[in-house]
Amino acid sequence: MASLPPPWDANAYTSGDVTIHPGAAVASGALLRADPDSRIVIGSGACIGMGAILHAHQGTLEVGSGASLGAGVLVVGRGKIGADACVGTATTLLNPDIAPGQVVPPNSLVGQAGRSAEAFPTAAAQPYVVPAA
Amino acid sequence: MASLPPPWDANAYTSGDVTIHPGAAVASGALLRADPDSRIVIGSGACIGMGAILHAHQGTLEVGSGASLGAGVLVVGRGKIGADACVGTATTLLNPDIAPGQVVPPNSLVGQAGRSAEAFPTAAAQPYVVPAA
Amino acid sequence: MVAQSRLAAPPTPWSRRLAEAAIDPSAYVHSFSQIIGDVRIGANVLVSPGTSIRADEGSPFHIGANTNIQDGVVMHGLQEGRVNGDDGQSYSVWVGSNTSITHMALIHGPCYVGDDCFIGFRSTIFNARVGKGCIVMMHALVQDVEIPPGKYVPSGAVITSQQQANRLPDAQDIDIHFAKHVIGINDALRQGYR
Repeated sequence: MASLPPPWDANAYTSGDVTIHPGAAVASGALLRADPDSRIVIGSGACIGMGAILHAHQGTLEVGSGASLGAGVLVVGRGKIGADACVGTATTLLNPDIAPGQVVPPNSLVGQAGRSAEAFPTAAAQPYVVPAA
Repeated sequence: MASLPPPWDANAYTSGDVTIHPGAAVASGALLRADPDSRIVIGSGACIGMGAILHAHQGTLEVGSGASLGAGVLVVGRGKIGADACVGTATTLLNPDIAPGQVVPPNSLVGQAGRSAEAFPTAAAQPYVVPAA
Repeated sequence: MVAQSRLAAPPTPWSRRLAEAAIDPSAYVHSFSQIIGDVRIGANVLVSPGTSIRADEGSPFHIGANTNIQDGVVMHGLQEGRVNGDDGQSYSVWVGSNTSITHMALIHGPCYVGDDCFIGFRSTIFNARVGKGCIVMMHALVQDVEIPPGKYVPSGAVITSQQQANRLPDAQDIDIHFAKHVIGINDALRQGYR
């Protein structure tokens, strides 16, 4: 059926040891960078959304077959996103350990997010209203 | 050189059995991918936003005529988005069953049948105390 | 993505100078980044691919020595509004020395980020001053406030009133250690690119 010629190779940017299975799709504007001691492996049938950034550091960053990463997803470090997992748009994963088939909501921050300071509302808690003191 | 270069190539990427009605509009950076056993059908007058991903898996994924999917929407699995439905930006739909005319807010996660969306220790999930004035 | 590193700002009613960036020879600016207009980049700065540093509206921008600008960072400024830089001059965006602006952060002028700061993944700094040595974690919003030096902004925090900014905790060693780990990613890169 309708199959446009794949234009994305010219637009996605890769550097370092990056292996993309021929059956995977990487949208335009995506950035896949593996540090010198690291690598990225994208499995068959995986989809990487527009403007996503995958930055492998100190190890292997693996995206399993059939996994979908939404637009603007940021993945940093090493770890694995399991087969058929689904990572919502604009989510950040640090050293990911996502099980096969697992779903991560959009706009999430997953991984070591640092010390929390309990006295401060999060973006999700108060998305629109600024608390007046 | 006074003009800013366009950030993305103006092409959407499709693979597999994808049928787009000539009257539908698919923005740049979109990724429409049907797995080998699956297909995607986009109806007349539908709008698919920039950087959206439609990933058909184990069946048919149908977008009804006149439906609008915002930028960065991620749709995975099989199912139907009804005619004139409206799916907000960056929302994730799994195996969608969206009625005609239905509105889905932006940044939502809808439909987790057969999959787990486990609680992650995200920043947004952290408990907080409203600061005293 | 378009590989293009430096462009003059376009002529506009508020600027007809066609100013171009001034980049220290020791800085590394990746070719898949865009630096537009009057951007002053100091020694040993690393500008990663996928960044857009665009001083075509508010300008100028200052990026101090040894500062990292990681992948996907966007820097821009409103036409109106300036901050005082450490040199006493007015800037749309001032980023000090030894600071890390990490992946996908948005630094939008008028905006001051001091020396030795850490701005975490996808955080937004807009119309604000972030004092020396502050650590802003990930997915945070800092807007319309002045954060005193040495403070800690947790992940996901929304700091948009001065009362909130004044109550922020001090950055601790554990926070600085974590930030250094993330910065280390880019120090390795800078060495690798040499």
